[in-house]
Amino acid sequence: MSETAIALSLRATAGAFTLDVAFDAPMRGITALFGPSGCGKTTLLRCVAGLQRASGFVTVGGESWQDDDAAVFVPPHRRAVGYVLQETGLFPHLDVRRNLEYGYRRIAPGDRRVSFDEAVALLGVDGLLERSPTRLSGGQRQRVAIARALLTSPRLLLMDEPLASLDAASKRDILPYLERLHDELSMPVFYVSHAGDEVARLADHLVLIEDGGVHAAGPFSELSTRLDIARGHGAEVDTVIATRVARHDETWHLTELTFSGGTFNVARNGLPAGHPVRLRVLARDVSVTLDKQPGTSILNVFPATVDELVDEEPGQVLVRLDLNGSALLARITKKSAHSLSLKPGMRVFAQVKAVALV
Amino acid sequence: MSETAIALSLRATAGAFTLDVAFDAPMRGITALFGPSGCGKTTLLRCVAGLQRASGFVTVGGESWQDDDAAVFVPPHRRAVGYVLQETGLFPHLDVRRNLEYGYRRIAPGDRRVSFDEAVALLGVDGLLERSPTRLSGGQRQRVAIARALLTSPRLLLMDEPLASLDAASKRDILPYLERLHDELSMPVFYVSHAGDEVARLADHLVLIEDGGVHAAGPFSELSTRLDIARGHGAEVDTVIATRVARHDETWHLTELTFSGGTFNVARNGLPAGHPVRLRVLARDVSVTLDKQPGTSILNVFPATVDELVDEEPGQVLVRLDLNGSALLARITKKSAHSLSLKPGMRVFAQVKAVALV
Amino acid sequence: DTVHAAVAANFTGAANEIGSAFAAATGHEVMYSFGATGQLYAQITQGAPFDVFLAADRERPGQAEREGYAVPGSRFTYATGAIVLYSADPALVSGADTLRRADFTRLAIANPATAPYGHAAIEALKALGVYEALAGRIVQGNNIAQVYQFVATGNAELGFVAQAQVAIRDGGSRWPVPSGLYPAIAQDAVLLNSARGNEAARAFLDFLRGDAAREIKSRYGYGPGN
Amino acid sequence: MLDFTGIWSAVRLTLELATVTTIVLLVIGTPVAWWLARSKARFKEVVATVVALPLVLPPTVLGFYLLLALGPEGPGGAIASLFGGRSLAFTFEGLVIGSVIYSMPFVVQPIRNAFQAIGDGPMEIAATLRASPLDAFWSVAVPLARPGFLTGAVLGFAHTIGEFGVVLMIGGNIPGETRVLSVAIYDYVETLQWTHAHVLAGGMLAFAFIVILAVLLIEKRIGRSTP
Amino acid sequence: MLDFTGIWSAVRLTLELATVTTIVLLVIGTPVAWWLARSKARFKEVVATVVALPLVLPPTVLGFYLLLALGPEGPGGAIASLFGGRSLAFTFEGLVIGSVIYSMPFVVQPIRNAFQAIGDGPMEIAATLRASPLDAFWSVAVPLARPGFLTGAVLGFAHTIGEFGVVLMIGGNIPGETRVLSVAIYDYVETLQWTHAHVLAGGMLAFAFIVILAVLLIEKRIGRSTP
Ligand SMILES: Nc1ncnc2c1ncn2[C@@H]1O[C@H](COP(=O)(O)OP(=O)(O)OP(=O)(O)O)[C@@H](O)[C@H]1O
Ligand SMILES: Nc1ncnc2c1ncn2[C@@H]1O[C@H](COP(=O)(O)OP(=O)(O)OP(=O)(O)O)[C@@H](O)[C@H]1O
Ligand SMILES: [Mg+2]
Ligand SMILES: [Mg+2]
Repeated sequence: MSETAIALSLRATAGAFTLDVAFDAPMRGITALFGPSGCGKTTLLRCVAGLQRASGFVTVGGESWQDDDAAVFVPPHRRAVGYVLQETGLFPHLDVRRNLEYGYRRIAPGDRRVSFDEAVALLGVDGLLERSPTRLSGGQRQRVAIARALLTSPRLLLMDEPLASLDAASKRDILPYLERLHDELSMPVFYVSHAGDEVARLADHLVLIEDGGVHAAGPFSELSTRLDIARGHGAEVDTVIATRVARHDETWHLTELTFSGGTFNVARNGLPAGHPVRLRVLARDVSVTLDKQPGTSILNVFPATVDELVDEEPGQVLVRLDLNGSALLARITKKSAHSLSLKPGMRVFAQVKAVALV
Repeated sequence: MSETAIALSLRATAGAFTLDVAFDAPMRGITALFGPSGCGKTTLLRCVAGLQRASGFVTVGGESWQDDDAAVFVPPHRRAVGYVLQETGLFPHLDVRRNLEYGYRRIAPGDRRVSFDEAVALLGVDGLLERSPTRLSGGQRQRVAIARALLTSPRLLLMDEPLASLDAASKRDILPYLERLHDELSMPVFYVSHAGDEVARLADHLVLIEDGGVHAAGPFSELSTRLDIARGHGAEVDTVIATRVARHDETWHLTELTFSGGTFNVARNGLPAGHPVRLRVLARDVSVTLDKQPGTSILNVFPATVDELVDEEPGQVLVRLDLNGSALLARITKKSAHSLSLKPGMRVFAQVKAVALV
Repeated sequence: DTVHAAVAANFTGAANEIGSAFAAATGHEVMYSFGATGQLYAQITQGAPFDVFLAADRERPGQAEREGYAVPGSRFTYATGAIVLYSADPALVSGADTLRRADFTRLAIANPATAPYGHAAIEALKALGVYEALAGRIVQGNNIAQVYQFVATGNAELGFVAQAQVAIRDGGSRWPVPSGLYPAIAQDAVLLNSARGNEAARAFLDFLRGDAAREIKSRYGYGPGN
Repeated sequence: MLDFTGIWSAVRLTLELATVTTIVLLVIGTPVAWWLARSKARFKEVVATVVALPLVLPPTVLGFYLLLALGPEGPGGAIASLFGGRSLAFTFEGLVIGSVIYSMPFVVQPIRNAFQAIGDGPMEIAATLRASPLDAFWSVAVPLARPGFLTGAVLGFAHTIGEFGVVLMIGGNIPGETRVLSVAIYDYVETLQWTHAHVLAGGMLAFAFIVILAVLLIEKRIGRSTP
Repeated sequence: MLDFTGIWSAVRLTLELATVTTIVLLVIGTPVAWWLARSKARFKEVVATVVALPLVLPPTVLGFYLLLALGPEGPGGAIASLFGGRSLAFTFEGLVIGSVIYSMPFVVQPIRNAFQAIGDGPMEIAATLRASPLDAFWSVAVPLARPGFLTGAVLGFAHTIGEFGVVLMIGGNIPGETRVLSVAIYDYVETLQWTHAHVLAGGMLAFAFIVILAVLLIEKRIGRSTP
């Protein structure tokens, strides 16, 4: 339990439901809490924020927020959390500006790491500052709530489906900002979401919750290629690959990213050479060919070795490929697997149609 | 304005915001309302339900709910709408069962087209019936709200992001039921969602709203291949293709679906031969090759003619292909388009890696 | 100096006029606190800053004297009240036969438990032999002022009011009840302990007994006392 | 010595008066409170003020004006004459009218606040679930406003029991008809029979304590069982 | 003839008493209401009942007991002796104490209801925004409970103006010191100077009407400008 880790073990009961979880999470990056409706995600966040009593302990970056053995229980308002609730709880008696200022003004100026104007501009609430929260649309309320939580410059940000009622364009604006938060401010985030793409894009660490308990927890890259979990947790099966920027191709607006298995061509980004980039590849976007094929629009083709084949829903096969040390999952039909006679150890080519930068 | 159509023209003002919309929608199927946060989707639904006054008219299947010229304004409780709100408004003084029964009991038994037990089972709220709504998780509340609205057997169902806080598994259960609603009960739905996949799966009809006005409205298949709209509306670009079941391949658990351009192999379904099936193909899942290639795991390959190429975000090209009369969009890199020398009129092959049944 | 007098509410009118005359005659001021006799007595027991106590009966001043709140021997009767059968209807009251005819629904009297005027009214009814017959038609006012309100507003057709209330008013019909029909309504005054050495207070009590006060009292329908 | 039969009839009368008054207050006060909570009329705060106004008059003074209103020359007399009476004063009905006017603000205000706190949401949802406005009022607004009703009922009930000036003024203290407990206690205080006053006041307090506590606890239990 | 200087001092005294009493009621009533709204203590309904209880006693009877409590032999006398007095009765302070006790339920109940209607949500959110419980109480609970405070203040103010039995009993009707307007009107009614009573009562109603209406309208405007 180092200074750079969040560690918790909590046990709470509400009616017939029991939450009983224990896991560690890194002090940097985004930890996604994933699990079906009613499994206890909100309850967990509430216990971490200190709003609901549980037995156990919570330590955040060396600071103890709760420790029953030492009779420590830091009251909620002394915990440096930012909490974006599932149902936005804006104060109806304050206008948007005063809602935003509510937490902001309670932070000593020296401790503020998020600027008011920046948060307001980024979440697109500049035009709404004088409005009453009762006169906002659902998505507008949610953006205000996110900005309000950020403005308390928390040491830990708890987000309960914060982007659920946002349109794709708003999400596109907000997600990179959340990523920067953990890059620049090292503000760790516990992030509850049902949207697989959001989680894949954001999560560094994954906690799978089921029925009040932790089903699995660990770094995203590890968990997401564990076939048993990938199949079970209901989201899209995918692989996340860590790459680095090699060079930019100005003519075709592409950027080349290298990893152990070769080079990815992706839409050009402005990152300096050597900068790390994570790619998310959905298993269904990967096809397998026996030979390297000419005359195709698919740019990203890699030599690979078949590692393992697992039957999926009738008619589907999940193939784990080894790209010179990097794992990659491909989902293909059983018929294709049969007609290509795929077997572990076989040399093939992996064609990747689409990737997402995460 | 036939008996089988919903027609409306509404103009309302709230603060600085003006809603001014007019469109027709079919009396069968799901009409998706799509647009950025704050564009007026909720306001529109409220006006249709009669909760907010607007000027204009609303006609649903030959029944006039509002017509300013004829001084008709049917009060909300006489309009056979079911309304699932953006923020679930369960009655806190009633337990879940009584919440569900609230609307159900106000419908004459003869007019009930949705059975209590069926709705309860389908939405997975059987275990929650004796609970107070204050003791439910966010997703549980939302499922109860959906069941409650369905149980009024409405002539028109208004759903404001009803699935936003549901996990993938719950969605997988509920979506088919919503589809059946319009098949079996011919209960048209106005459906607000920001999730492109939900919309694509469900929508028969699309209304794109921007800044209080209708940007475009029409059948989903038409709108979704109009490149200007596809590029503008922020969702994934895709094509929907109407096919019919040809035969089932028991060995490989596949079903063959025919359309003008050839045969799709998809995961086996239980539909009888000849049954219509809609497929959604994301543009990014389509690759283009010059020759038909052997030894690939991709099953669905079709001869095609290049129709049109449109530049997209730097480095990307959207290609409209003609598959013997059916349109199909492919998104590829500019580099690929160049290296394959793609031009309108050229004969190529379209490889479709993944399809979704919708 | 200022004399602080606790005065039974029924004496308010006369007291105000006597106060002015007292001030003119002696240069002392008098300040009144009006109230119900029982209430004033309770206040005296709790240290109210009163110098003299002008009650509506004899019992409370006597009790004050006995229990040591008042200067022994300072008590005297400053006025005697009389009751009048009164109606706002000019034709209703002619005499005792009005009661015997019983051509009315409500007869108002003051609460006999708390007000001497009410007790007197009951005694008069008994003396006239009509009490049993009329008992069911009696309504009680909490004090003599309320009785007058009941009658003046016509809610009760007639009632036993104080001579002091109707003496300075015209109209209606009235029958002064012969004094033999009820026990005298003597109102006693007493000097309170705290004012033992208060010259102004003694002067006020003297003035209250004097001729100038007697004239005012008689105009307000009170007998002179002693 | 305590006059037990007299006291018993005073107790009975007091309970009857407080109960009937509370019921009438709820019946009249609820629509008034609803209107005050919902109406957009400009003059509604004027009405709200008028409802609160009887409070500022001393009870005996208010009683005096009620006496005029209930009497033969006022509207009360006109009503009474329909039933062959002269005046509504000195009747149980008159007491109820007086108590209702005097305690109205204690009932209307809390219920109004409770209705306002509900907001538009639940009523709108009820409408989309096919409940007519009246139906929704009963099935949604009233249950949700329960704390307001409870407060209104407790304050109205307690105030009517203790309320005294008005009752004294228009009641006429007729044993068995309009002589309520508060008047009886008052008599004992006035006649310096303090021990009797203590006994009665203590009994009254104990009784009221039990009634109010029971109401509060029962409501709490109901509040728990119907979530 | 109307005694203008006497009336003026009665008006001044009445306003002072009503204002001071209302302020004291809000200051004392708010924590009590908060405790009643939030505490999980079993006996809290007992406390709620006790708060409502003074209501059931007739004002003069309550006044009588207050007189005993404030007098030389009661706790009030003990307190008074600290400041060199004999009794808290017959003083302005005594009037305030009596009025506060008598009007307490009208203030506590509406504020309690308003606090309860807020629920846990806003207070929890305030805590996550780093507001201490006291801070959140002032910055969230109190503003959100504004309708309850308003009702409590209006009822408390109006009831103190009209309240009379208690004041008469523990005040002693001393001109310029404890003789408030309601007592002055009472005197006029008692001495059959009805015209004077009408004038004063009319003036009092008009004045109270203006004050209460102004408060309601100002609060409405505030309610609109701070959303
Ligand atoms: N009462 C009101 N007064 C003034 N403006 C309002 C009011 N209610 C909503 N608005 C504004 O009207 C616009 C449309 O709101 P609406 O709730 O219909 O948006 P929406 O399309 O449902 O958005 P979202 O996807 O975020 O829920 C928004 O810009 C909102 O700020
Ligand atoms: N006050 C309560 N009393 C009893 N049970 C409760 C209470 N609050 C929540 N629960 C139950 O506890 C479980 C966990 O609830 P929680 O809100 O943590 O779920 P969740 O994972 O956030 O779900 P969702 O994704 O639907 O929001 C649920 O089954 C819920 O019904
Ligand atoms: Mg949740
Ligand atoms: Mg909306």
